[in-house]
Amino acid sequence: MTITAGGPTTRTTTFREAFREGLREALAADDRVFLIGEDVGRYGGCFGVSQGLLDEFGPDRVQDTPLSESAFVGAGIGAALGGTRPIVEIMTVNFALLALDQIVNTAATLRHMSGGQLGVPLVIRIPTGPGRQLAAQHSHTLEGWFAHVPGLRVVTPATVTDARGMLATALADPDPVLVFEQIALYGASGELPVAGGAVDLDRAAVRRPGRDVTVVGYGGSLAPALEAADLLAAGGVSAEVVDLRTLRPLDSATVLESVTRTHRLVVVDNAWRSGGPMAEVVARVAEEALDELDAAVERMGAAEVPLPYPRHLEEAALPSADRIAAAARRTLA
Amino acid sequence: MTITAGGPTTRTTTFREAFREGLREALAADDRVFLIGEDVGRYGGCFGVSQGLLDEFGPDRVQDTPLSESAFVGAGIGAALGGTRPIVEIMTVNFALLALDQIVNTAATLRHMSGGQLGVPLVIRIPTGPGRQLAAQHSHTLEGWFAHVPGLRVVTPATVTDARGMLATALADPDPVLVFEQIALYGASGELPVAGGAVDLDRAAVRRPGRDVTVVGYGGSLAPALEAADLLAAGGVSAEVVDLRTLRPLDSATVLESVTRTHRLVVVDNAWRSGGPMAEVVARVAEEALDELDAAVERMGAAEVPLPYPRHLEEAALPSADRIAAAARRTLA
Amino acid sequence: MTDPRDPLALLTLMVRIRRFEERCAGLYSAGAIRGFLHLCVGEEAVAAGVLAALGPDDAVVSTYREHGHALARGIPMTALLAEMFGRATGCSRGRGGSMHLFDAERRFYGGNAIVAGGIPLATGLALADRYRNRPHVTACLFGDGAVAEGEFHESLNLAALWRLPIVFCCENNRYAMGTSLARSHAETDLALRAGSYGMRAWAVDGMDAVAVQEATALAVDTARAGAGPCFLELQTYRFRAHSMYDADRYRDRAEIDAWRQRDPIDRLAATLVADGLLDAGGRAALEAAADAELDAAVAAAEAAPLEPVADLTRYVTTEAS
Amino acid sequence: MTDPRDPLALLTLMVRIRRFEERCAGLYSAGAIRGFLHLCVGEEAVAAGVLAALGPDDAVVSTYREHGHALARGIPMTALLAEMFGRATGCSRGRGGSMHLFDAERRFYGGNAIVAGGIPLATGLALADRYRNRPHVTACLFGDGAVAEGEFHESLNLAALWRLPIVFCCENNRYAMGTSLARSHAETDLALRAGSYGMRAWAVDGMDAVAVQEATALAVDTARAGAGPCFLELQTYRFRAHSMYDADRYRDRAEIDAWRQRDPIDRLAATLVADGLLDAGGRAALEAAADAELDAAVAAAEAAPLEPVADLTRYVTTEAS
Ligand SMILES: Cc1ncc(C[n+]2csc(CCOP(=O)(O)OP(=O)(O)O)c2C)c(N)n1
Ligand SMILES: Cc1ncc(C[n+]2csc(CCOP(=O)(O)OP(=O)(O)O)c2C)c(N)n1
Ligand SMILES: [Mg+2]
Ligand SMILES: [Mg+2]
Repeated sequence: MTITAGGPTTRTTTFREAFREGLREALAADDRVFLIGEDVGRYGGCFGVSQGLLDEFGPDRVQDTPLSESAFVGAGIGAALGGTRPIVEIMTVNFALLALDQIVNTAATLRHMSGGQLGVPLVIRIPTGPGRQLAAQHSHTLEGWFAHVPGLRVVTPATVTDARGMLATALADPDPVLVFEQIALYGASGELPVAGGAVDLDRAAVRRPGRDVTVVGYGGSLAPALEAADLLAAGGVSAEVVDLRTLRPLDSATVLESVTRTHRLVVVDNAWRSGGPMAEVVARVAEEALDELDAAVERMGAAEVPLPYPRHLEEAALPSADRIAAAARRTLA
Repeated sequence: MTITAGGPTTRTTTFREAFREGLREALAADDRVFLIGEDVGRYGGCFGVSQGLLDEFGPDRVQDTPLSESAFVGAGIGAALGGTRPIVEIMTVNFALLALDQIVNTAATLRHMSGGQLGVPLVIRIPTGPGRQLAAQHSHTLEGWFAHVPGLRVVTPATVTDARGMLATALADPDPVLVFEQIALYGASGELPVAGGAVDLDRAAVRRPGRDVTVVGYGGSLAPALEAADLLAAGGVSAEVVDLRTLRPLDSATVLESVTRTHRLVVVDNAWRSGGPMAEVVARVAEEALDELDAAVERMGAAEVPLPYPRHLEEAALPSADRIAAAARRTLA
Repeated sequence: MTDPRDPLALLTLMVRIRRFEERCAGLYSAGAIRGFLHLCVGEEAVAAGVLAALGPDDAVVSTYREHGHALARGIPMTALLAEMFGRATGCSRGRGGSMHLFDAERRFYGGNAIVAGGIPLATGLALADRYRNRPHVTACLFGDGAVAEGEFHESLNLAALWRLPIVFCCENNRYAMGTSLARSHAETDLALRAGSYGMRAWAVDGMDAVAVQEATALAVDTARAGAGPCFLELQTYRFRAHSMYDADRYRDRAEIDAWRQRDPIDRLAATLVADGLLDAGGRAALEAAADAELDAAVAAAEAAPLEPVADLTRYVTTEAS
Repeated sequence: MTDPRDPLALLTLMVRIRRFEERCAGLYSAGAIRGFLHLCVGEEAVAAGVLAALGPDDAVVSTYREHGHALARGIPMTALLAEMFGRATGCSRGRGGSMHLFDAERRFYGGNAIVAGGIPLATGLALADRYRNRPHVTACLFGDGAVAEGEFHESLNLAALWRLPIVFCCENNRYAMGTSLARSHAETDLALRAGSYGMRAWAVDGMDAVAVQEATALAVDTARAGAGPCFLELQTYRFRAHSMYDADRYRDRAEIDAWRQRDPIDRLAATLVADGLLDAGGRAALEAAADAELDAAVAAAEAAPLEPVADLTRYVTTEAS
């Protein structure tokens, strides 16, 4: 807790608690809102996020589903059409592959196919990402796929403030919003403003200002990017760290503005390097600010391998603060 | 047919026929090979590609399936593990979303998860792409998604020679290969070498050499790129056209080599611009050949809209030869 | 919508649907309609009977073979034809085409070109009505082919488990494109399969509009009363090919002819004549009226404007106002 | 593999599985095993009985709760523990971990962490055997939760339609994580549901290894004879939580205790003692033997090397030789 003269302005909380507070507030604020998904109720959520909400709000508002990803995501879409505000949890992004038809062919297209008559005010929460030795079928980073699809909004909270506040903003959106929650961050803590609430979803954020090089991350890659900035600072290099926050629509303006000052760019995510979301960030810079770049772009992502189970290999497969710092130094060499 | 002194060396054929010849040859050459999918048999294939093959090879070799994309793609994976060489057709890429779990969570991971013990020598044919006014649930361009996934190979025939020859090479691959067939090209014709056969899948191809600007396309964007090169030539601009052919593994060397000569780059596909496969091509150039670029990269893709039905809007949503040529001229301005 | 005791209204509707579909076939050959076009000629009794059993606040979810459903729901011919011509006045502003007819006012939620893709959606509409304590029922239409899809199975379980107010209406026309029922399904008794989810499920003569309406009314009442979903296997046949692309090489002439003997329009017309409710020239008059309606609708649709290209990327997400 | 008339072998196997699982729990708490860990304590009769009914050329497809299946298939404890320790000598070279145990030689095709994800795969293995005219059968193991997934439904239809040589073995332990059968399934008679695909399907006491073996043998014979797939609902219970993360807040103590009364090891041991096939110290001796085997296996696995980091990206696609 940070104490200032006027009383505490922030308190320390975990991502898990921050997400839960967001859910609790949403359920309390609007009776059209309900939460459905596998084991969100009785079990308390696979990762404990919704623990206690069933008792608090009852089984109509917090509803366990069978193992039927396509049906319950589709049911969320239909329920959204029907005037409610469902929050659907897909337990892990790999299982979202079973619901992609509904998300891409239906949720993302209905407004357009109906000529603007229909809208799908649906929020889908998707725990995602590597880092817990869950191996090749539970560690994917696929938010970039969803960010490719017109009609969807994709947000990726990387701070407890965003974890706490993005849900309210997402629920206010008349279109489908996917919230990707980093599994590896649930237990991590951060400082939450006591006066927290909805946050904007439109802009990337400069999480650390700097002069020499721009490091872009989001979700699971923000923390190592910030750590890399510390390492760099120790060596006299001032890195600016940008958190994309929302992958679609992508706020490339903030990135471009930063690059225009630093002239050097390192991008980092946990997706496989080829075709990952950072390719888009780099492409936009190459289109719109090529002349600003004084060095080749450095791009870091996961090694091109289905994630292996053992810790030493999983760690080697993912970007680390060390390697990010080294990449930043290469742009300055 | 092109007649030379020694007799005809090429003959004119449609993509549909070229694909069918590839299938016929594969079925004739190896009795482990069979074709399954919705309506590939009795109906002759939704787009007529497998017409006649049921009669020729019988129902064990050409097998209709129920509407069960996940099951029959997964069955193809299992059958490949079991020592056969299945060719699975998914009628249109949008329906492949229903089978993504099997493709991404299983086919792409089995070799790795088993520590190299197992392999999945499976070929999946996927008709894809816009251009026939099939609207927002039948016109997607998603090969870039698959190209993101380690463990898969993704090929995109854009000439009748590749349409005819890629299947044999794909079947020889001990790992899963996805062949994306452009629906809009099935009826188009091209010149096929009489002595056609397996083609390499490892290298991109320079389809038209040029000096002033590199235009990169593949699959459905190759034809407009070549047409654009004609338009440019009329104006005295010499464009080099590169056909990627294989999206994973991506042969960026051929692109880089071309850019090193032309110093200008236009990339074109039919995918939505943000996060499409061309972002990766641009990112690689920005990483590996930034200094070679004398102008901002021009990237063209589909408008960020689920494809609308009416012809005038569908056309406006997609890159055209005119607009590609204009983009190329901008790099030279 | 139709009075339960108004078979003449059912006949009128079926004639309108038949004439509409036949006009569409011609317009497609002429190049005025493009993309994929799936007609429901032969299956009119299902469209007329099912939709007649619904109230205006009930919801409808359909497939790409949905012209009949859309007409039966009351969407004007002009709006449908303008849609297929890609005009701004179309029921989906021309963006959807034949496979994506929508009408939010009439709770007609499409028009879905993914086989079985509408079933989860329909389940969700029913969930919303139950959640909001509204006494509405959702009618979800799909084909026999959809019964093989996982989305069908997951949705039926969910709907039965949660006792949602939904009626699953399977238009069993015995073929999924070129694949017959017996080559798609290990168990071809589709009602039996739905019954394995513990819901009421039965087969209905889908060539008899009155029977379809009665069965649907019973199912809708059951669902509305809170007794959970029902499943209707509506046994019918398409007289034409799957789509305008289809050469129809996979069906026997004799089979088609046998089903044509059971033409739902001929049958109901004969009954009405026998009952003295339709006179000799009655059917021809209905057809003439439908044709006149069609002539006017085609003309209006043809005269309608296209959406401006400048609006290409509209209706993707909500526009800031 | 086990002689059909060798209940002592079944008991020995079940004891080995039980001791193995309990050792794993300890190793997990100690941090030696990581990731997700799902134990099958209580369900040993299913593993022992099903696998005992297969021949060496038959194929097995399993889930993330597969240690028992792997042991019953004959994979050595060392290879399994080394896998969970992430060692190069593991049965998947350490790449897979607890959820991804593989052994190609033994036709043990994993170890799948997607619920129902292995079912299409198993169907394909059976298809390949049929296509190649090999007299093998595939046993496909999955849980009750998987029965709600579309992939289950699509695969059962396909297998029944094509009369494939496959036995679907549903380990019905009454819970999918924290969701009980009745909160997952509108119809909780799972054999009845499988029967709706026109395949032989019946329920079996999954706490009785001999009964499981006999039922599986019958099903395997049926499938091998070309009479199509069978479905076995093996009624069992897990005595421990879903995974090591699970606080098990959703089950009644009384329910757990009641099922513990039916412990498959206790029951078979009692029968064997009554039949004079096991003496008073017999079970303790089996446990001691299992513990000794485990001690050696843990030591060997701990001593085994890790894969070098330089090999990180190997085994993704075939390496050029
Ligand atoms: C998921 C999916 N797979 C395949 C198709 C291609 N397709 C369109 S209609 C159709 C047949 C569907 O048959 P059925 O459900 O019986 O409806 P019918 O056309 O007979 O009315 C197929 C295979 C599709 N649109 N969606
Ligand atoms: C497709 C999918 N959805 C969700 C999960 C998360 N999950 C893992 S195990 C499990 C429960 C499965 O229950 P059941 O099939 O009965 O098997 P059991 O664990 O009881 O052996 C769930 C929900 C998953 N792994 N895959
Ligand atoms: Mg049909
Ligand atoms: Mg279970």
